[in-house]
Amino acid sequence: MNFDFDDAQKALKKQTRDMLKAVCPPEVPRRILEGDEPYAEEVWRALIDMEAPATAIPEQYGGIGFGYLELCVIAEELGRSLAPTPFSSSVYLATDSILLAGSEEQKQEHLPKLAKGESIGTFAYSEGTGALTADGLATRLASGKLTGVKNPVPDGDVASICVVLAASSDGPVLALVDLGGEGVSRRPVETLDPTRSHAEITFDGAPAEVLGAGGDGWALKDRLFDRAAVLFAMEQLGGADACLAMAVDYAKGRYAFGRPIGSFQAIKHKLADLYINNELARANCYYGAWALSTSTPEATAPELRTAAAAARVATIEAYHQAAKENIQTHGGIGFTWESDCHLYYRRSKLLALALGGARVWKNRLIDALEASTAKVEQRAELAHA
Amino acid sequence: MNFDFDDAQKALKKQTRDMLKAVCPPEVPRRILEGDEPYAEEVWRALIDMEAPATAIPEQYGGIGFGYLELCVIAEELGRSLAPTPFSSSVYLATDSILLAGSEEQKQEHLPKLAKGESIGTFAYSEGTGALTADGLATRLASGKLTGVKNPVPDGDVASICVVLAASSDGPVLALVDLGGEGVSRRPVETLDPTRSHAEITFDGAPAEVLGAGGDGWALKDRLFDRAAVLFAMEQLGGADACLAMAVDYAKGRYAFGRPIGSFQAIKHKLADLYINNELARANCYYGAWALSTSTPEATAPELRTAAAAARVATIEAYHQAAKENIQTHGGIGFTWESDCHLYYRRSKLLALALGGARVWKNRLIDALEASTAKVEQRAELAHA
Amino acid sequence: MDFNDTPQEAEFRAQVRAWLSKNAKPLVGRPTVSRRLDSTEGMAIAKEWQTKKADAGFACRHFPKEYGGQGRPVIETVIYEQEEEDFDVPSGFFEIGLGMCAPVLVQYATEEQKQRFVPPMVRGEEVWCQLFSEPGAGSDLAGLRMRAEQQGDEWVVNGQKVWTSGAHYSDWGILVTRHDPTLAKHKGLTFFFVDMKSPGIEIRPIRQISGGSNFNEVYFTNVRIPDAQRLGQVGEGWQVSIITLMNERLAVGGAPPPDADEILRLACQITLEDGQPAIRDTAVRERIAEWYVQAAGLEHIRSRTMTALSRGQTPGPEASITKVVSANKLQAISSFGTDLMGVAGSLSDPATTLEQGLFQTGYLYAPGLRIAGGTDEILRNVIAERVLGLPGDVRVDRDRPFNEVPTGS
Amino acid sequence: MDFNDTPQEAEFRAQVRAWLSKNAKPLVGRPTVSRRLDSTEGMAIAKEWQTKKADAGFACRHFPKEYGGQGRPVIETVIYEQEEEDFDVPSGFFEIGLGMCAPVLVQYATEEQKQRFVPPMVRGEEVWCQLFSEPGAGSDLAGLRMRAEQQGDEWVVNGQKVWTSGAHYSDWGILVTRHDPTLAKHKGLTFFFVDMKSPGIEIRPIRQISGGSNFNEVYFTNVRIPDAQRLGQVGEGWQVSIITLMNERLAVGGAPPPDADEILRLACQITLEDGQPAIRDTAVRERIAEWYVQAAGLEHIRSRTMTALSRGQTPGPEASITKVVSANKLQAISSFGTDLMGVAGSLSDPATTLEQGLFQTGYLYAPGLRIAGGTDEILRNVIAERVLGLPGDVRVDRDRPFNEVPTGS
Repeated sequence: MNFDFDDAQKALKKQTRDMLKAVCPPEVPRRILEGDEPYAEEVWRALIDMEAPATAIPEQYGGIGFGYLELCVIAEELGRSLAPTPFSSSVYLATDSILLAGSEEQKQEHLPKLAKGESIGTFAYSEGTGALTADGLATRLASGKLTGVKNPVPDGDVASICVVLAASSDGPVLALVDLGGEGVSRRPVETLDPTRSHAEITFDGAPAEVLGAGGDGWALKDRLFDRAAVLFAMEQLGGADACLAMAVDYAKGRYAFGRPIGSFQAIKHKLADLYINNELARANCYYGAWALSTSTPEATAPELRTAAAAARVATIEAYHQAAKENIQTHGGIGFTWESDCHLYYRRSKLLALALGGARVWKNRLIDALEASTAKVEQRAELAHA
Repeated sequence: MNFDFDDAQKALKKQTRDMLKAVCPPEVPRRILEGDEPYAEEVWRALIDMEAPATAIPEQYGGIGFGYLELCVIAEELGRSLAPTPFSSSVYLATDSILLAGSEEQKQEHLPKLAKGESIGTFAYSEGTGALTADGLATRLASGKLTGVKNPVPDGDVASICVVLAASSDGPVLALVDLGGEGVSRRPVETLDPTRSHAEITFDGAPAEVLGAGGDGWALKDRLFDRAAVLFAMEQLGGADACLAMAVDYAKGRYAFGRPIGSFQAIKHKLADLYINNELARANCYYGAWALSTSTPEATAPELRTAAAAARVATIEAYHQAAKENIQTHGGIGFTWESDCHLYYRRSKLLALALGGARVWKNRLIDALEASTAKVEQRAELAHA
Repeated sequence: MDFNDTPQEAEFRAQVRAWLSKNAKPLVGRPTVSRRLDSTEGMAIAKEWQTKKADAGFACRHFPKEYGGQGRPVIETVIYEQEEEDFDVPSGFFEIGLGMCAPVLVQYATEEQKQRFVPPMVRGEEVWCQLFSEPGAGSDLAGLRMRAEQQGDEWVVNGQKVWTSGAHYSDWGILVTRHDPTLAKHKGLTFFFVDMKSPGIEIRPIRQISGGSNFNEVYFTNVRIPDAQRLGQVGEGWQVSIITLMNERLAVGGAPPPDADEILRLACQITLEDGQPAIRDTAVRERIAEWYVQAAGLEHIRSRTMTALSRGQTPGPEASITKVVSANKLQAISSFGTDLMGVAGSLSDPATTLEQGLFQTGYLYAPGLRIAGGTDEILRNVIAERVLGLPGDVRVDRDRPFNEVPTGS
Repeated sequence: MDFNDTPQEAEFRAQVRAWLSKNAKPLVGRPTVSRRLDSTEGMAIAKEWQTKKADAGFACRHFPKEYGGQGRPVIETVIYEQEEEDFDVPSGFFEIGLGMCAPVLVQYATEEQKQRFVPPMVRGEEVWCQLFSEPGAGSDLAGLRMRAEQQGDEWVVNGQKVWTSGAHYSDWGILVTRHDPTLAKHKGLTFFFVDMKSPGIEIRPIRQISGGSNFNEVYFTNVRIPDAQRLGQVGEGWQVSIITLMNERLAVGGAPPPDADEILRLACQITLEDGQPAIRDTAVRERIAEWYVQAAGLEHIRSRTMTALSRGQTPGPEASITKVVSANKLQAISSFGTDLMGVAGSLSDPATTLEQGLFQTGYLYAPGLRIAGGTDEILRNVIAERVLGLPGDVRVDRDRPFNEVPTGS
């Protein structure tokens, strides 16, 4: 039994953490929040310099061929530091969808650029308010042309390529589009977390090619999201930890009634509960990381679907609680613009909604558990025997 | 604006409370819990002596013609004292269903006996585990004979008459049965709250008459339950208040670490939250009581359906929290048989399940709100204008 | 029980309604008359309306006649406010003055001062603010450090206040200071009212998470206050503050929308994965039912308060319950609403978001509501100690000189 | 990451499994071998099994050889226990002795005493219990009053203990007493082990809500204990107790069913008003998903503990987290399960209730689980102070003579 990251992975984690501490202190996301830059160029650059985008890309496609456990520890630190970069869109979604479904040519063409950060990718699925369904897709791919509106698309304003979930005569497909090409117009949109840029992308007959052999694009999207869910969950875990650390520090140093507020059970038990949430989330995340690391583009580990959903459900709740109770622990100063508390509060909501929210993942989790009902049934019989 | 009981109602409440303090201290429900008596004869007797069962029965049927506000204050005190009597079955369900749907003859025959407690009535609806549905009723009334099994039936072992929700060729009906008559066999069943007796009743061609003109028995049951919901909620409110009072007393007198445990925020805030729950429940209950008091057997007040559901949802949660956290506040002694804490913990669950649990009432509440959606829609238009 | 007015109340309500219908437009959706506290234009409109109300005898009817009121029972003031809610009129500028400053003046100021200051407040001619909290004294108000030193018949005040609503447009403010740090915490405080235009007062707005700036930091540098503007005895500042805060507790009301109605409405508009409206989803239904029950409970609790007022009784701890429940309900409903919208729930542009971004706004506004005017934690202490009679916490700050109380710094 | 055993662990696990398959029946459903602590017959079977284990060298392998163990790493003991869970064997009699009493003996007893007492414990020939809590000393253990007065080379002990598991069938017990009430609370305690058959010891079972009687009250009247049975110095009783409690924290595990699996199974069996199985109801699905995530989290946390043990490291605060979460989860799931059954959810006869009344039993069993072995509140203090490093509460009981600490009586 060795349910832990190995020394190399721990070293990578520390290296990433130290780098981000230096390059991405809270002033950086705040600068993006208040300014016009879509993302922090210098942080993105630093990540490229440490070859972070290349982490899970095989060497023959210009990657460094590490595994997903390495990508997971990087994700946790990115979440902790609120790094305002297109990393998640370009790596967890665009790169991974090409690895999953891309043809050899598409891999050869795009992965090296994505690995080196010469190209930023993203994935467009949402079509505005409401649920996303296989037969409800308004964006269509017909005879190589893409038409429709996607909104919000994370980093859609800065990405150069985009994988688009679209309807087609063969049902849903994943289509690859050059956002610099014709028939594409984009409009930056404002979200609850302005430290991450988003755009509404309108496709008006934009040239697009189906990703790989095509096939069931909806199932591909589900597989992609199961994998990305673990990586998003790692970022959420890092954020939840950062909130708890902030709250604990403040509770130790802030005095009221002649004593540190952390000596009052109202605060003390609140923080203990956040710690419990975070530890449950961590356990689910690391298990998800393991399940992801034992999956390949060809074969998904049997544990991944359940583990990914559990990791998402746990981290959405943990980050939400940690972000809002961190503000509460800070009291008056906590809800001021100058305090960093709201940076996490905003990010926690953005990440909670990504890939579908808690409602979607809870139902997906139960679906997965029902799929293994046989096991449950069997136990039931035993119990009644 | 006078959202309060009047002086006479308050006096009746105090009288009932004082009487129950004297006649029904915690030793009484404990005696029933541990012994073989189905209910506390002396408490039931005392309620009859104060004409409590006759409260809401019109004078021409042997009642004293008070209103439902009077019945509500009695119910609150019964809940507070955990009175182990067939009152709720006989008064809120049997008596009220005959008042709602009974023919003149049926009223003349049964109400005077019910008013004087010469006869105990109950209402049989549950048919074992699972949901109760209009087309799922297994108990049937055919050519004046009732066949089927009802379980659990509150006070089914001691009642002399029973109103039964049964299927028939005309759809669901409410059938009136003499439990002393032929074709009726009963078996006491054990529940989580042995201070209230229940039975499984098997009808094997038992002679039964339709209540009143018959008609849609399912709709009748719903109207009956909306009215009874308020009265059950009042009992739950009384129980929740009793739990909080117990917990507060204990927290003031029990010392740990050299101070009353009530001075620790972990306990203090827990009890404050219980108080908040109880006050929200009280407000919903009293509003429900008002809505019930302005309803008649012929015409249900428009507010009743929503108010009754809200009162049930609020009191189920308030009593559950108060009962379980009262135990927690008591610590070790709290989970011993000798402590009275579990008497409330058991009763809170029994009352939570009666008439269908929180799930059922929450959905019923939303149904009622949707029915008034027109109003909501309209507001929406205004808001968007 | 009877939810109707008494005959007198009903008659008064009719008068009010008649007057309002004649002098204001009915409210349709959101108020069009700015309620933003930082709008000078909004302020002008508000002052005009307040004067109009006063001329008609509808402003602070429960105040004594000699101070600009009508000497009527407080229920009439409440009835007026209820009716006014249905009309598109300004608000948000005078509540603190009339709700907190005027009562303390009436109780502690000289007859001359009351005559001078209360009527202009009632007529909206002068605006007042409250200077209590400090960076180191929030929940623990008595921990305040703003120093007041007596020089002849004047006091020289130095220090910083914070969370002062409307300081930038106020003419006067009430102020609690520490005149002697060597006395015990609660014994060394003295209370004043101060001309906000005095030299040495500097005001800086505080920006909130939500982007708005309803509060200010107020810096005092050698601000001179005449001893005649002292309210209560030297060293009596805590008692005077407590009375003011009691009035605040009564004033602090519920939360702004979204509430149960709005989330219900949203759930009817959104379609979920199964192609059904969200309101058909039992998980959604149960959550909304729980919020509706809370909202209805608070509404009925208000009716109980009304009942008490209409009988001339003083209300109980209802305000504390209302604040804890409604602030947390707002946060939960706002968050749930954005979740229901799916990935696009993060879009915050009111122009293109369902319900004009009400849920996104609420999400950012709610955290402050759980803190300002008494945190969740303080209000639970209040309920537990004042209502349930539970013992207070162990105090290590009470029986020693204030300047020896641990501060961590 | 790798969820497999090391080669050595795998080999040992295989040995264990082979031996268990030969000597015990696989577990089918609930254990048929009584685990009721008040069954003397169950006790006999358990003792026999424990001896058999010891003879095969599978009992307490991590204990030193000279005290009946095998001097092997603790991971082997854990592996044995994991494997044993799949077999229908007795348990519940020796955990306290081996988990709490033996370690304290090994640390504080004389070599002679260790030789005399530990091996019989390992072989199940002698059963031990723990006498710590008192009616006035639960969460606040150091508040205990049981009086020990020295007379020559004996101590005379008077007072009452409570919540003592298995006192009625135990041969020996470890005991903490107060030898001097005039010393500070934590300074006046002294620790012993005592022959449970000593004159003056009276044992009364405590009946719990659930009807069971797993605990006892134990009354001491002039019970004489040789000074040779003192563990640690006079006045060192608190330090000795703490070490014992640490071991308890490690021992306290999760909760009994129903857990996420059982509520999922129930939801598949029950049909709701809409004619669909409950598991199709989104409100039900979301609740179960939340519990599954907690259960999975705890399971993975156990894997992290295993990892630490397998590396010879000592686990962290996992046990405290596990206890808080699992006890509350049990209460919530049990209550929810009865609700799902509808009105008939109140029926408690296992013979006629779904899942053999598992949910009704859990509903009555859960409250005790949130209290026994450390209340929710105490465990949150432990996590906040020992893990997060938050400051302790203000103490008014520490620095004064114990007999002057307020008790309310």
